[in-house]
Amino acid sequence: MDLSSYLLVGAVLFVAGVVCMATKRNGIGVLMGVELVLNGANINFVAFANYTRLGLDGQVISLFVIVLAAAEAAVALAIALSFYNNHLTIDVDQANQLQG
Amino acid sequence: MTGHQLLFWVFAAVTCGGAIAVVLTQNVVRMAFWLIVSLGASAGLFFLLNADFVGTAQLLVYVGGTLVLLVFGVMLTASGPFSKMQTRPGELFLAGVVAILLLGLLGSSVCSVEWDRVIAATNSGHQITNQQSLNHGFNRPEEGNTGHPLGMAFLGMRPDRDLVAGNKTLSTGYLLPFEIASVHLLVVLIGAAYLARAKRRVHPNEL
Amino acid sequence: MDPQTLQTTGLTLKWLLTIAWLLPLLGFVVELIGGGWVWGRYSKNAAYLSVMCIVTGFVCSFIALMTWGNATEWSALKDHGATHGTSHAEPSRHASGVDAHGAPKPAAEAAHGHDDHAKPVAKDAAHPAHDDHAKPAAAVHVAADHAHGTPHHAAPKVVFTGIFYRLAQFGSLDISLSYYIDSLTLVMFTMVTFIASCIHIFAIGYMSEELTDNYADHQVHTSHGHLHRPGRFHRFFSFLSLFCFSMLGLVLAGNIFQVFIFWELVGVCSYFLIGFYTERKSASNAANKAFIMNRVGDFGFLIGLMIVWTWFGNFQFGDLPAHGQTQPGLFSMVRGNDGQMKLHVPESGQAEVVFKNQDNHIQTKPNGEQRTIPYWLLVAAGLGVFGGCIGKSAQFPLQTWLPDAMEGPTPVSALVHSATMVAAGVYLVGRFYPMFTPEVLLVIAYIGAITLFLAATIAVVATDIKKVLAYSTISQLGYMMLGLGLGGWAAGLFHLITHAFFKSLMFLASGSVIYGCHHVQEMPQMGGLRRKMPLTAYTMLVGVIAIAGLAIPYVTLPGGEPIAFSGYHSKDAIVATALTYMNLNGHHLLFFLPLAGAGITAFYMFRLWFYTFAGEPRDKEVYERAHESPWVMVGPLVVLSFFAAFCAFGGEKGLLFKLLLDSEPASVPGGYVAQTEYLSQGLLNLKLPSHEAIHAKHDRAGTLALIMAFVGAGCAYLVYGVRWVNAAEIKQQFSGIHRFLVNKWGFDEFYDMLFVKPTHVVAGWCSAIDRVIFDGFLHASAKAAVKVSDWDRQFDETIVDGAVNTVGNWTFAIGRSLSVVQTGRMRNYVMFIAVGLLGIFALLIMFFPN
Amino acid sequence: MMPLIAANSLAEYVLESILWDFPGNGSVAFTIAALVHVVLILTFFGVAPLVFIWLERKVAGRIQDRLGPTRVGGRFGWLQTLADGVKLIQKEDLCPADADRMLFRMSPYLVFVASFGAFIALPFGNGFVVQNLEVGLFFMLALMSLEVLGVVFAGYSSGSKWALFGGMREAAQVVSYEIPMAICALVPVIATGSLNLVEVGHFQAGGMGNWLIFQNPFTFVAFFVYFTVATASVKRAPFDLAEAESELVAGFHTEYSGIRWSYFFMAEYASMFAVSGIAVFLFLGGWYDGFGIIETLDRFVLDNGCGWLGQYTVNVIGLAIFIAKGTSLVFFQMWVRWTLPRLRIDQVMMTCLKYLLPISCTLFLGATVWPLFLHSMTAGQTDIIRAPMGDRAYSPRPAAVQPLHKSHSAPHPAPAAAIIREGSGKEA
Repeated sequence: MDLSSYLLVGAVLFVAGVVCMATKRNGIGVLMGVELVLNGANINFVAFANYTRLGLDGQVISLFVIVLAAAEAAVALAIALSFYNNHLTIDVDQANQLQG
Repeated sequence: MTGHQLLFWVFAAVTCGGAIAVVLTQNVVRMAFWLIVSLGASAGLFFLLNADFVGTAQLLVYVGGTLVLLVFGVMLTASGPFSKMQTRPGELFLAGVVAILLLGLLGSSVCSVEWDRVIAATNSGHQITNQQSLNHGFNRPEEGNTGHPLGMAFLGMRPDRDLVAGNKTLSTGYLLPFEIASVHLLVVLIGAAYLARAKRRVHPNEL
Repeated sequence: MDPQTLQTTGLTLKWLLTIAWLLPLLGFVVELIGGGWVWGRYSKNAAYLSVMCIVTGFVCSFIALMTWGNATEWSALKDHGATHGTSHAEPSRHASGVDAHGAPKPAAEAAHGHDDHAKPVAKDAAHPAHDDHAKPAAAVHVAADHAHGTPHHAAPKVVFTGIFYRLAQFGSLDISLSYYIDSLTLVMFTMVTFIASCIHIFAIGYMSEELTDNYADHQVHTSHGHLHRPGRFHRFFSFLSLFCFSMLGLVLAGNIFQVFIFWELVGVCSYFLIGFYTERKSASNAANKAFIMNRVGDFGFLIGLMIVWTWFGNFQFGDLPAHGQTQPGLFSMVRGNDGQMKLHVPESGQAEVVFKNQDNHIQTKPNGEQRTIPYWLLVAAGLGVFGGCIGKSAQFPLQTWLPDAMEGPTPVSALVHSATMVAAGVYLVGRFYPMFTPEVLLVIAYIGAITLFLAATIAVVATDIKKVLAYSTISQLGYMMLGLGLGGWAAGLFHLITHAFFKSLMFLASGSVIYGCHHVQEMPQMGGLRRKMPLTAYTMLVGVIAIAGLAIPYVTLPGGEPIAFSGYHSKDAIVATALTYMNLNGHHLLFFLPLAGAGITAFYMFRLWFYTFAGEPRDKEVYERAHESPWVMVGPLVVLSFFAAFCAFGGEKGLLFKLLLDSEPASVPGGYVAQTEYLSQGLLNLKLPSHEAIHAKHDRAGTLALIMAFVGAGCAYLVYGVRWVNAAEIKQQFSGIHRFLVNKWGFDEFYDMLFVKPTHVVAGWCSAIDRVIFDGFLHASAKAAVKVSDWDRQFDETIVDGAVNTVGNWTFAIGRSLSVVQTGRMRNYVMFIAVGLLGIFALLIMFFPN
Repeated sequence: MMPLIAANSLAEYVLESILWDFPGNGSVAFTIAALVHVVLILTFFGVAPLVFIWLERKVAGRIQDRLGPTRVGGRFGWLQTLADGVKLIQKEDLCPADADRMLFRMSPYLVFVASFGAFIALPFGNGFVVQNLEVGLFFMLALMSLEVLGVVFAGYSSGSKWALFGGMREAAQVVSYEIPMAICALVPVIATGSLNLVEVGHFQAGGMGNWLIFQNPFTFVAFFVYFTVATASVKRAPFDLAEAESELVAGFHTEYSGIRWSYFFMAEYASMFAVSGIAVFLFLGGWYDGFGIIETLDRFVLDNGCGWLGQYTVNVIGLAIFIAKGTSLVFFQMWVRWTLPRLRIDQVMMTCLKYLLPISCTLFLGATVWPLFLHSMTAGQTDIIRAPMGDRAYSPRPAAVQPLHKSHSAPHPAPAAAIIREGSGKEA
């Protein structure tokens, strides 16, 4: 298989994640979209690491992405719980206090 | 069709299908399930890409850790039976159009690049040979089994760079980012615990 | 004297005098700190330290004098004694003319022997015996001896000069701390330190009232009665120390610039001390007056300094080694070492004085021309410097500050008005003497004469005991100036020294009286005090006799000495000079004024003594409370009275006069002969008397002066001693004159009319101009500015603000309409990002198809 | 290209000995090897629970002073489990009306796959490993952590309160216990310097003294901590809160029946063996007997040129030894189950977070410091880096060929920086 196949898979994951973020009204769903986007990026990194002569960099960066995604998920969940505690819902459209 | 190709198509199909299923599903728990499927399959893609450590980390951290948290969150924030969180059809349509355009854009970008030339351009000339890496007990990244090299890289040493013959300069590896990420994780742990800690809610009728 | 000895002596003198000079400064600093913070304000340590410093200074000065004498083997005494002793020993020959003395030098003969003013003299011919066998060594310069040049008179005039510290050097101009030591310096040092020591000791007693934290000043009235303030004992003594330091520095100074610096320091110290009772309005006014009038004189001094700097490029008195060769000092440049100026009259133009160097050769510029200074500028420089002396020595017309300065504590008066500050002016005239042209000397003489008469007449009517002494001081200073101006260099300075002794004695005695009478100063409240304070009275009497110049006529001591106190000798010398001068040049006033002054002096001094000490007490209360002062005050009186009586022992054959004579400028002894060059320039035709001529007139002048003194003293005795004539009746009889004299000849009013009132008038004009023209202009421009700014405001509010507000409104409206996009919903933002990304790529593809 | 399912060992045997002149490229050989492995593991995965469930019944019976199964398949009831299995397959596949049907059906597979997948990296002996992953231990822990997702989904999708409670308890418990388990597993890994279980096994050759449990005091304690935590992470009693029948009927699998229910149990018993296998490799010497028998046989085979068959025979002996050790640990878990009472959920969580986690962290720290301590105490006689990692970084050797015997006291004291310099120097 060549590099572009993996990149296309990453692109699909990315687009799915973006659409997920854009359409899901559930906060957890938005979070899942973020995870999909990050995973699409990870596939790209690892694919480049494998197919080019850039060595370990891609894998290392994808590891960092995974770690930071875990951190992000923890914080985002904490935010979601806090949001839920305050609004009694997880609908992110209710969080429009910044509306202009 | 070789085994690799076969496996790639299987994993790619599961990954993409899982992702699309996540988008299309309305039930959050099912979304989580499909997400697990998608991410697990992408871990398989990592294995195919000889990144066994990354794939394993994906399974352990992402699937085994993060998604359990997500599911937890889903269950803790279950909304009442009457609150429907339906997205408006117009938005869905717009999202679909944007998705198709975005996919087309990304796909055309991927396909329009001559990757062979790009890969050739990345050849720095200081590549460790197979025999060299074997002599030192390391596999090249493209040969899989990258656990040891990654470990060394996190400790501040790059076997694939530093062991090249005639290379006199030592790279610094990823020790500092690794440490920063560690501290970051700790901070996040504390911060998340603080944010999500139980707060006594004051009801108006209690006052 | 071999150069080695000279050098050693020079160094010794330098360091001894430097110690004597700097010790008071050290004392000042330590007292200031110690009195302020260490000992506390009410310790006598300041006084002890101050006395210690000044007494040590006196010891050093005295040792220096002895060292100098030993090094020169007292040649000054021997030689002059030989020369002049004969003339004194043969008073009968005075009238027979100077030729009998047989001065061997042709020039001297010519000068002495002929009254013919027009006779030309070849100056350079006057140096057959010019010898410069004593070459300068290091910082020691030995000038050639003066023009007598007798075979036995081989000892040169010895001057030690050099530089302590060079502040800056511009070409030949040295701005430096230097020293100039000759016998005058040494005598001045010894005198100043000795008298200052006495006064310091006296002051310990006199100022002891200040040793309290609640000193009651009875002359200052506040709403709560008398002023009560903390005592200022240590401050007084620290200022005294600083004063002594300044005066000694002035005397030691080796250049005119340094003199000026210490001159001003002396001035500021006198300001502090006169204004010591600063709460008294009169005291602070007096301090201001003294300071300001001194500045008037110093203005002239500064002009003189500028001329000197501009034309001579040199401030040094003596010759100094510089750059491997000897840099001639001011004196050498003007007069060479023969004491004569070389005049040069170009074809068309003014007379010029040619500069010489120390070897009497003419100085030239690099282009071969002679270096010269216009004669009139030299006159102006001399007048300028003398202007400073007028201020400092309270000469006419700047004399009015001195009586007011009696507001200071009496020891200050004693110090300022006898030995130090006022002496500085006389000293400077003496020191700067070679620079003065005959015209300047004439001015000095006239100023001195006027001053002495004027002050004496005022003293006659003064009733404040210190005021009498103050006018007496002015008068005596006039004598000194007169003597110097007439060519009696040694006579003037001789009187300076003797006067310092007896005047400080009298001031201290008056201080003792004031102290004993509890600060009563008015003589009409006194009388008969000799029974209460005999020591004070009789020491005072010594001073009175000394200043009056009384002597026992026709009775001489075995050595041919007249039985007389110091004042007789010194005043005698001045009157003799004046007589000789009158005989040579006319100018009769210059003789008759001092002669009359001698009588008036005797009158008012005895009037003072009789008023105070003799007769019956006029004010019982004062008399009852009066008492003799403690020994710490009376002791100095006794010591000083001894010196007042005997310091001039021997007169012109005596020790003091000879010491002074050793420093006499080379131009003086032979007299001065007018020259044709001067006459052709329309300059004054003046001759200065030679020593020999003065000796010739000595006895006659002395007799006249003595008669006048006896007349004066007798009048005083008749009026105030036995009260044969009622003074009040005389006063009534001559009430106009009396009022005129009490008003001090109307000088204060005159100055008020001449300076103050015109100043007020001019100031009124200026103020009017200011109000009408300048203020009007300002107001008009201010109104114009207001108007313009009003227009500006209109412009600002309508156009600028309008533009800004319009833009702001547009922005607000646009922002309001765009805020619809700000949905606050996260999902929409994600969509915006995605659409934006697509848009960017669409644009990219549109504009960059490849 | 490196296929996913192909082992260094078995695939090499297939390639080098049987099929080395097989027409075509290696992918056919790899495919054959993969199929063989799948069959073998599935077989094991199917058979082992049968045996273990039977064993459990017998052990429970004996401990409770009764006989347990005695009839089916003979005197000891050998076939009792098989009979149960047949019965379960025959049962109707029920699904509650309120259940989320899709998740309800998928959950058992998820659990099953996760548990099954863990065996990919578990070596059963020298060479008997599906995929000799360099990060084998990591991989096993990762896959076993997926099991909990299936449990949670099962609990959620059942539409039952009991099931939901069980699932949530399971999630909380397993997520908590994974952490000390991983840390404890790292303690012997520090000593060996490798995550490759085959290498860890080789490391412990040469007698019981070389077993990692006796490596240092910390590994010794770590073994017991690990075993406790592992018991909890496979939700065995006394930590079986997820299926606490006294409170929650049957916990997360209350609504399950038939073959789907049996999947859960197959996964549970497989997981028991998996964690026991990890314990054996990390602490108890892997396939080595501890008395030098295997080593002697290895030497003998090498010296006498017995070829692959001799080697294979020795490996089979090692496999038997490994399975015996693992089964012993499983037996031990059963023994504990029927001995100790069940804890409350708060006690379970407290045990983990307040005791086991700090203890494991302390052990981890101690294990890292221990070599330095030993180095200083013995005045430099021991090496700071004595693990395969340092060994391999220092001495060039073929990575693919594992040495049969590892010298424990290979003197290679050079620190990391010197390693690189010397390595590149040799290269030049």
